[in-house]
Amino acid sequence: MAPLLEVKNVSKSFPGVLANDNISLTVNAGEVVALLGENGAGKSTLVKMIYGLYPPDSGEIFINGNKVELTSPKAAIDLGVGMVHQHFQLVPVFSVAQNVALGAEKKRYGLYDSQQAEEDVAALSQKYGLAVDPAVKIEDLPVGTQQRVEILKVLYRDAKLLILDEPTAVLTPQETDELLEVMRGFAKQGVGVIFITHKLREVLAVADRVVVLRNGKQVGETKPSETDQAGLAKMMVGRSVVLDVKKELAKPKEEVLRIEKIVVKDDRNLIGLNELSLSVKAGEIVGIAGVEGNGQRELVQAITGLRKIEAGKVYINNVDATDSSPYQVHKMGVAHVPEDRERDGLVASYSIADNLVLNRFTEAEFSKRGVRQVEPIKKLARFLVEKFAVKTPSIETNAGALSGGNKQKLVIARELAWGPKLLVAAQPTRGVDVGSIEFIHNQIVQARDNGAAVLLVSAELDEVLGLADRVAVIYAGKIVAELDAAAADRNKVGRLMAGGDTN
Amino acid sequence: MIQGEEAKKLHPTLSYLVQKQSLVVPLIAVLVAFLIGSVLIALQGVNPVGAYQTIFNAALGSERGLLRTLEKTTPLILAGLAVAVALRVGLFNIGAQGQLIMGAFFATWAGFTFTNLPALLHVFVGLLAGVIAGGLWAAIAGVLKAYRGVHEVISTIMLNSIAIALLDYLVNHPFKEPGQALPRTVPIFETAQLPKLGFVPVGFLLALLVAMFISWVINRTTAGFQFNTVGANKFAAAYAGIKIKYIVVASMLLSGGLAGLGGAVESLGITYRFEPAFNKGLGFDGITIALLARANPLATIPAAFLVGVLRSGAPSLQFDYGIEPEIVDLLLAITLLLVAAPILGKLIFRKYAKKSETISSGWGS
Amino acid sequence: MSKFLTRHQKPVLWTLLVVFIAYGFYFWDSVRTTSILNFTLSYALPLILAAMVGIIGERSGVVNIGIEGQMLFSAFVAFFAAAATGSLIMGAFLGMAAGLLAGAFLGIAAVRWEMDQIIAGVVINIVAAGITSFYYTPGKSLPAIVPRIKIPVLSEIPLLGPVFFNKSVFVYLTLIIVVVLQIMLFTSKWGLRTRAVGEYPSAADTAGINVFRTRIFNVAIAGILAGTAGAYLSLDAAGWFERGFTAGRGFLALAIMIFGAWNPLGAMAAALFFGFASGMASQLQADEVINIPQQFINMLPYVMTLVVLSFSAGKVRPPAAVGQPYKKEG
Amino acid sequence: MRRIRIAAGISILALVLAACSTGADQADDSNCADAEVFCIGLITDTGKVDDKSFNQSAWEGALAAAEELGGVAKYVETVDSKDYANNIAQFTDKSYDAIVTVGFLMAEATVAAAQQYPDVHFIAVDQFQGETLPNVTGLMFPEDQAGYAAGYLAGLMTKTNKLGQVLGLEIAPVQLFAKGFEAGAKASNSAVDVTTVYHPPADNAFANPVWGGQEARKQLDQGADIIFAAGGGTGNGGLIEIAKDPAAGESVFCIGVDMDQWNTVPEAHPCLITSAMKLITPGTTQLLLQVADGSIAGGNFYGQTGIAPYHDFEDVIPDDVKDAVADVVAGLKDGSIQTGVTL
Repeated sequence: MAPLLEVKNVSKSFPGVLANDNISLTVNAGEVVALLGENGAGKSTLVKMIYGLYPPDSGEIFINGNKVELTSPKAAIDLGVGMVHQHFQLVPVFSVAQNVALGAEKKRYGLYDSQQAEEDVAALSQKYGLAVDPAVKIEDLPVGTQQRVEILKVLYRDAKLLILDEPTAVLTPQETDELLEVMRGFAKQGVGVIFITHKLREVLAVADRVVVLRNGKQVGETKPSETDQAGLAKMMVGRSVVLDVKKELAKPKEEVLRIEKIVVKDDRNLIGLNELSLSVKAGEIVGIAGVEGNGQRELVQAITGLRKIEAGKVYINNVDATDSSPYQVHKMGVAHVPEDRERDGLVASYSIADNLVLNRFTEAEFSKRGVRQVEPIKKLARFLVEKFAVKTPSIETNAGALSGGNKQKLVIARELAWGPKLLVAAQPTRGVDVGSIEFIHNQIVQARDNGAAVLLVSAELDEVLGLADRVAVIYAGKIVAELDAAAADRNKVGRLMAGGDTN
Repeated sequence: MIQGEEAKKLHPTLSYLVQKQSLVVPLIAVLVAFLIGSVLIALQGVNPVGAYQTIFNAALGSERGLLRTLEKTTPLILAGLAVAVALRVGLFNIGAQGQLIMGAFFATWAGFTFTNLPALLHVFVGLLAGVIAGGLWAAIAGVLKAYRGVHEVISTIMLNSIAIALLDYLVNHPFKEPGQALPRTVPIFETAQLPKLGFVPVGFLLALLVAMFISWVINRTTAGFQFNTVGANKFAAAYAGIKIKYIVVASMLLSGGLAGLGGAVESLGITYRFEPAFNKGLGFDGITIALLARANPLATIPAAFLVGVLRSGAPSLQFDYGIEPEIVDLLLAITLLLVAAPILGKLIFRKYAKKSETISSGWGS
Repeated sequence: MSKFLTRHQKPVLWTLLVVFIAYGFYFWDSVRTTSILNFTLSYALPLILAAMVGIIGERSGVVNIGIEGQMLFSAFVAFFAAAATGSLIMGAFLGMAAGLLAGAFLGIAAVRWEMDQIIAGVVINIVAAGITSFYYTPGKSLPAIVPRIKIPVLSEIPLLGPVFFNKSVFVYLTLIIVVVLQIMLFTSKWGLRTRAVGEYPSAADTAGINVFRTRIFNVAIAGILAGTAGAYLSLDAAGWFERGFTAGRGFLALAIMIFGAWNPLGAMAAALFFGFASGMASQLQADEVINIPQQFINMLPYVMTLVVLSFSAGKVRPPAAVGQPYKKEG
Repeated sequence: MRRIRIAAGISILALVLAACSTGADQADDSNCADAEVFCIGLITDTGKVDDKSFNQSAWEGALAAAEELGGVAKYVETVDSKDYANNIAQFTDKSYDAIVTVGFLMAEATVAAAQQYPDVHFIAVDQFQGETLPNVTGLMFPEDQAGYAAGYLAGLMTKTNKLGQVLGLEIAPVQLFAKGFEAGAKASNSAVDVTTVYHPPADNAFANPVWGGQEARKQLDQGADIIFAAGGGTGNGGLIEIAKDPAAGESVFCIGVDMDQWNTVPEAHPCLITSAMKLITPGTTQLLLQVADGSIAGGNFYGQTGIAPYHDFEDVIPDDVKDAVADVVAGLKDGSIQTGVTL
């Protein structure tokens, strides 16, 4: 029998990048194939071609032994390919059932049959143990549940090949384990699964086979039984990597950030932070662990002046910063690495130089009587690009043209350059290659050692556990536990993240 | 941008043109528009070469023609700047017309109200009155946008209609010229008149200076940096500590002030009084000009000049050939289409063509 | 039915209130009430259709600022085609075809060429103004008038009968379009896909929906409605064509669309509000009951719109992806 | 390559078309400087020459004069009201003998040009000349008298005692028509009630037939049986709407304005009993002929006003009404009847 999917010698290039270079991949029915590689290795590009989102430049794709032209997702869906995207592809104002049915609607009296769709979704969610209320709007659901909807969407279309692109990034360890179980269940029912991740633990737990990509090239194929974490890591990065962050023991000094019972509303005008209290001292890194959507964003925005605080107080260096604007907070010595650097942290159409003074353009050095001082700005830019090893042809290049890792270095460079007293870093290594991750981690530790207080928010539990001196677990807008990093283990924190009790 | 290896493969001249394509494309767009226009003219049974000759002769061939062309160009530069400045901040000021007529009226008002002012001061007071009136009128839309979330396209459309009705009342009742059948104000004092230097109206020089000043503000000052940042990425602007609401109001104030100045220059330099029929359509031409100029302040000068030449030459076209003056609107529309649609750039430069960018924003707040 | 009532409690209550008040006035002064409401509907009609054009476009993510030009162009074509062929039906048909053409242009420019949507709309406006003025020929007139069709029974209802059920085919067509569009947008497969494309195009794309095709199709179809509005203006409302006589209705329609929160029925209510305010303005002038200069009465609808919007805006949100050309990443 | 060919194709097409073009049927004005050739130039208000209103009337008058004199007539339409001077200059540059400027908006530009070109005679339609210049003749019309006569007729014809007026922008000539109409109606029928509605202030106040139709409909609905529509395209929209009424010509009538609108708005035939005319066409022709024979004088010339023929309604209107109206028209002419209208 022909394999479910056979990709032969596929290449794809984007302006300036060869994203996939002569890659071949086979997936059989009932098999979980892990696609492993660091960010930018070309994993997403490969599966997007299988899903019909891009046409390959060269190479062939076979499904059930037939050569296919996947010109659109529709063509792929019709051939039984389903994909759960890394960025959820759900319409926020639609209900679960509407999202699931979208594109494969059933009709009654010529209209979309919403009742049928809701029944179908309910039946599916029961069958696969993916509990979700079909009538609820997506924007009212936590991310973990949204992912279930994404999976239901695929199941609704009777997919024979299921692609999961970094599905565990937004899950607690327990939820991750459940998802891995679900994946095994699919495989048992004869579905072929492509599982994209950069987390070695998960690969070893679930995959039948592992295909490793690096810089757009296929560097190897192996089986979990024939390798271990270190071996996989070496294949993935091309050298042996230090997975742990090297750092001295923290020497906390005076308190820099004190949050007293703040109440903040989220975008939907519901309670986002519910009387949250927290304290961060100079010379320590406090990591916030939690499942995304439990108030991390609101917390960061409340501290940095981007979100209104309804009740409670925020003190920075014992000065009341509760109703301060982002500008005032910045002046108090707070640096902010925003979670969405593309949206908040950078202006893509601006040069690197302008981005490096994005929140400092009024400083006397860069502005005299309202006139921008171009030379000092350029001088600073040249210095920072050098110091933070930003790879760019020139400081005049638009920030939008940089790679994810370099964009992030740009933001980090800007925020650390002026010696802040408090660094609020949200998802500092999201979508960043391993080399840059190491670099950024070292910079954060260095900032701590120079006496800054650091508040680290990350969806990557490993990052929080590895980098933080103290771990605060956030759940439903509250800090439910604070643990010494040394005392925090994955399972315990995971249970707390899910709202469970430690005892 | 073409960089490195790829550029080397190209012939140097071609490579230069590719670099300068934001300049080359509009020029070719104008040429192609004229070519298409010549077909339309020929279909009317008129020799297109003669027709174009007539336009340019009338608009540029004599001192009188030049004067009229420059007079027409002047408010167009300012109206174009008004729309362009707002576009920089991501606001679509469709109400330049209303702001312009408010400016025209209040400049006139200052011109006939204050007595015994020395000439230079009186002109200045008149212009200032126009700027303030236009600016405040636009600021209403700015405030509604910033603090109440009312989209500026809607509010400025409403404000246009309100301005027309309000001014109609003012020239029909409190400020109507006594003994005149026509609703209009009395003329301004001579001290408030903007003079001409030969065939160059002083207002035109003023408009050039203002365009250069605005260009400098946008590109060189921290205020301009804030405008651009809000326009380019308002999330990043908020993150960077820029007070977006304040910038929205300030930019509308500036935009309206520029439109108001356009009206004021018209009143003090050409019409010397206010009449509702004057200033018709100038603000809407400002939209065309700002879009032709891709919101670049300096580029509004040639764009406005093009419109000025065509508008100034059109009546002669009718005189000489009986072709209706609206042909120039068709020419402008085709030019705008070719400048804005990426077709032309792709046809000429193929894969080296610049990607089109969106310069206006949708309704999304 | 009961489900409908519970879901749409507020609008239903408001409608009932308005109808109740209208009948109150009807019993007080039936002639004035009926005539003002007649004015209201005929003033609102092209605005309603134009607002539907805007809604279909924006619900699928395309800003249409060229409605004004689309209407003008269609009105021009409808009038001269009717005059030339001697058939109103032919005129209306070709007017709609002209609208389709203008709509398709916007769709292709905005979607295929990724042209700035607002510029594309402005181009339509200028081209339409230029063509209709340049190629205008005097001395043409319509072969006939658009007949009124009295609907039996319904037209006998006091107030509602004469206002709604003794009108030309354009009125019935518009009312049907609004209701059908309201139903289609929220309960049909097409509506679901359209809204998905306007809210989150990549989600629609990955669900196997062709975003480009959906947008072009919708904007082009909406053009037919703009064509209908244009045909109504020149064939029915005015009975002739005058240069530039759409007079900003296309822009006003955008305000109405936003006022109506991108809902067909809401936009219809907003358009009726404008028509009513305008009818009242001329009525106050005619009756000379209050001694206010007519200019102030006439600016009332615009001022009220600003006031109402400044209290209600921000509560409704536009389709999330409106105005952004959809580009596949990479 | 394909693209280059297309571009080349377009240019060749353009050249071919250019070659085919005959140079248009424009009047030959190359020898206007000759005393033999009488050249008439006309500049419209910011309107078109085919406006079915005063620009068109004046242009027809100019054409008639040109034909009579075997001369040349040409027009330029003004788009921007600040181009008046320039548009006049186009004619003076070519040594035209007489220039007609249409509309009161052009008053100042006309006087200025007249001072600059004393050899050219200007006919200033609708422009009152406060000071007399030898080479400017203001062609004025007592619009109130035309309105009065039409109103007098309407007052006698109404069954409901309700009259309506659908008007353009609230400016002097329109106001004179409207007030004259009201005065005339009251004079013939003291019980009559006249509704007066001007178009809201806007650039299109004279070009909004849609609004005109809607307003006329409203006034009909409210019982008006004769409506005076005075406001360019806006008024014409009113006429057409009234003509659509099932009772048009039976119990519902309309009255046009400026020229005999029976000729300009055929759609209004079912209801149009008459028009309140200012006879711009004959007035213009008359003055131009005077210019040609040198008998013209500066200052103001009052043209004729009156009401248009009843056309198809000749038999509908009772004879005693016709006689009474004829008496009023005569009385207005000889001054025995005053309209009493002031602005």
